[in-house]
Amino acid sequence: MKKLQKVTLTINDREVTAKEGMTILEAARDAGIYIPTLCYHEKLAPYGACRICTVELSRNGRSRLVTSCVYTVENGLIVKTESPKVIKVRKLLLELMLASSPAKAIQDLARQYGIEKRRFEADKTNCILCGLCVRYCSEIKQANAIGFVGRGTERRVVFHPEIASTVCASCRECFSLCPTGKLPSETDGVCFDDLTLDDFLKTQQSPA
Amino acid sequence: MDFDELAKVGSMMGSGGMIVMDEDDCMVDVARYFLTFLTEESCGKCIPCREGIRQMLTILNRICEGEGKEGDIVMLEELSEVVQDASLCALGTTAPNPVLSTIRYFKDEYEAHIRESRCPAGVCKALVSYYINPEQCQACQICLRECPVGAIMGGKNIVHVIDQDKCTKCGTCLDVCPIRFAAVEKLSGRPVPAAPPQGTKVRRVKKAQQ
Amino acid sequence: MRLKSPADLQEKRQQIISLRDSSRHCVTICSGTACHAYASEKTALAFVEEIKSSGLKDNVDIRRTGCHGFCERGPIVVIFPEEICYLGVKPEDVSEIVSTTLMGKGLVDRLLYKDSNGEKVVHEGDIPFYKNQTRIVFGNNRLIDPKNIDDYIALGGYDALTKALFEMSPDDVMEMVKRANLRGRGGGGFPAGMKWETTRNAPGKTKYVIVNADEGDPGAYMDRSLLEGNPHSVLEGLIIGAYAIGSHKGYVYVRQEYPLAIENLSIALNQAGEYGLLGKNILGSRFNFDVTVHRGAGAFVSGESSALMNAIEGKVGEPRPKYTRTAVSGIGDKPSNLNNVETWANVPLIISRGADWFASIGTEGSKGTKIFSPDRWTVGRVHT
Amino acid sequence: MTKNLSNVNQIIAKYQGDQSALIQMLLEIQRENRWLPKPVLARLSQKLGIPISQIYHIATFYKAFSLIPQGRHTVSVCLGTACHVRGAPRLLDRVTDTLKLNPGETSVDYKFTLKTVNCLGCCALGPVMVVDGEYYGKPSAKEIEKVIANCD
Repeated sequence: MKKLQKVTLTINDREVTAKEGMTILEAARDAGIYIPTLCYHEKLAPYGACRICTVELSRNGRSRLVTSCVYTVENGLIVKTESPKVIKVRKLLLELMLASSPAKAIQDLARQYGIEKRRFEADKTNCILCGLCVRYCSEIKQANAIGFVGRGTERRVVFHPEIASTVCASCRECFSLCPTGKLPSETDGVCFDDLTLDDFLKTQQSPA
Repeated sequence: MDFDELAKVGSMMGSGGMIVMDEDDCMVDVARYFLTFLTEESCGKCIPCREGIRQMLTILNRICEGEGKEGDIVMLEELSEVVQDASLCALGTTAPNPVLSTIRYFKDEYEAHIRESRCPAGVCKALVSYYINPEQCQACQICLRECPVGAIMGGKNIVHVIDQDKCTKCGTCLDVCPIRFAAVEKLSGRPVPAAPPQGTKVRRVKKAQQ
Repeated sequence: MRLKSPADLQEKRQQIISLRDSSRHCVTICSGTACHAYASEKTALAFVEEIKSSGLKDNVDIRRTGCHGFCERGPIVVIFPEEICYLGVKPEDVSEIVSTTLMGKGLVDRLLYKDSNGEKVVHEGDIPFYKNQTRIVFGNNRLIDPKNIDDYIALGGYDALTKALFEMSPDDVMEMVKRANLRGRGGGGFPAGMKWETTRNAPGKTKYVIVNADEGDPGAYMDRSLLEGNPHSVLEGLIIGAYAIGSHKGYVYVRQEYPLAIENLSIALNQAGEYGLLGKNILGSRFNFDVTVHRGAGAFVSGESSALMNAIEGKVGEPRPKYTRTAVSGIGDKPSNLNNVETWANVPLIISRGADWFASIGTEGSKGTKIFSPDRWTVGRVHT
Repeated sequence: MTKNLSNVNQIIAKYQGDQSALIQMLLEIQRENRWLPKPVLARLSQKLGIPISQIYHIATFYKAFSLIPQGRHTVSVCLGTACHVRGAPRLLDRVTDTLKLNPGETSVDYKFTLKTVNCLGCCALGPVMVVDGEYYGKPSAKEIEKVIANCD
């Protein structure tokens, strides 16, 4: 295995060294620099859904916003984790999440970024669709008892009864990952109170 | 017209679909049309696109329904910036283009909708009403027959009147009213004049005058 | 009838052309989707009947072609060799056309194009809609029955592939496409040559080339008309690109809402395979290349390159979060070069007529031509 | 129901059980049965070794698939940009009234399914309605009723 080269980059005007292939998020955390995350989990593949870990890159004069959980480190990269543009993105993302999931963790982050107004309304699913539960159950447990259904604003997470009924009772490891607490507060462990797979299928194309 | 010139005016070559529109097309409605399409086609994975476009569409729907508020345009621009900057793929990053370019080139139409509940192109149903001009109506009864919801009252030699509550603004009466009479008018941004009293006789317009 | 060498291809072309008498009448009926929607098939069947009943069966050919471009005035019928263009031809007009134009030498005036001051236009090329267009990619549609590879070969089809495989190295092909500055027709206009080079230089032996025919954006149907009308031009471009990049496996991702494009493409793939222009040892060049058609299932976002590759892997067509380009890590994380239908269709033209010819067309920054699907010629505000 | 399961095996065999052909197999099953019955999805998951959660995500992601039987007749209204500015919303209202269905819905007797599509490629005909593959350009209210009526 080729020995991993050292990579040096600058984060918030501090020089940071990291190993080739690491992401900006990992390099920042190793250097004790805080970047918020919601859909990130070190044991899971980077997913890039919540975008809250967005940082600003600048390279020879051009700046660009990327998600630090996915972007791999490069020599000479200049990273800002709290630039005005980054803060603007995070504030609006949190406001958008609050519309459907006013859970504690989201409210704490919102307060941290000084958000007071609630300008948006959406159906209260109490789920930001970060996919931590789905991906943990698939990548780590290989059980696939829970999964996504639907597309766009109709996208939801549902348990699949025929699997969940056999594996979930003795597992429930995904419960601790849920940022909004929908797991465990809204399930008996085998399906969600507000939405089962069959409920979802009925909403899709119900006969007139 | 090439890749770079189109980029300069805030558009893009895209696949090359080109639609020529005119004053009968409402630019706010066109922006709403694209966002409806994008809300349906967003995969829903990342928050700026799924939630951002949904909120932009809610605002545009309000504007087209005549419930636009001051600050809606600023809000659309604020949402557009984050959807463009933070979305995971090109669907999200290009989704705000129709909104930003229609605001940039046709802001007057947005303001007409918001401030005067007026749709200059006469497209947004909530802001349009159909009215039969008593001076022109020759009681030919075509509109009365064709109206799918029976919202038009009148009879032989009686000036026809549209019942504004029943009217679904489908526009059939405007289509079928004979050109030489052109009695049906589409109004936007101003109240519908009071209907003439029941049973007003038609004012015969001499053949020569027509 | 397998062609084992370039010479076989030339011989086949001579054989096809010798069987065709260009002075013979050929009734061309546009059968692209728009004309099809105008019931062009009924018009075509009326021609078959009328020609049989008036005893002309042995000296008049009928050819159902792809889209001619002037969909507004379909069904379009062009009679060769005189190139007489009749518009809006209904089945009931057919007997008059056969008697007046095919048997007599006259014209059916009412079906001719009339320009703004009432002047009649006989030849399709003189109609203002076509006149000031440079139709290098789309122009052959009217001469080709998409279900018949011989029509494409008769026009010089697969000569560019022969030139690439036998007279040029992969580098030569790559350089020529780069020098022509062919920019991607899918939307962003990224230089195709650069993307090819990235794919070829990316580590890993297995590489893929992909035709993106998802075309989901509302109001766009040029890829459809091209794939339906001239599938071989796209296929030839794909094989040339594969040769330059060093790929032996191609995919064509077509939305399932384009059944006619899928049908004509599948026929083209079979015919190319039978002729030895696809598959093992193409034309005896020892270059192998295969193509699989993958039907989309109704998701505009799956036209995004990383989402499209997820779909080809059988997964949900959602975009990938990674910043590494699909040219480096695409299908199965292998280097995969994706280009739009129209981009690939330009490649044979560049190879056969050269980069300078291609660069002489278009503007400073955007070379070659772009097919548009415009609509509604009411002059007014142009919404960009 | 057994008919559905038997032709699933044929379809799986046709694609040599290749996992990456899942979407192609679902398209064929949808075309033959006009919907994706649950037992068929379970069989696919088991035979191909693909988690049922992934199959349901695909089956509910793509517009071509339906998890309830589709009507015998499919009525589509094009909502492409050109048709939109040519009056597609009004056409859709008329069709919705005639069929008493909203887009995406199937009639209770499974006779009709109303769909909206984007750009069928014949914008010059717009606004366009398609019934079982037959195209109708700028249909009047009467024409719509006539076409719907003589669908048996």
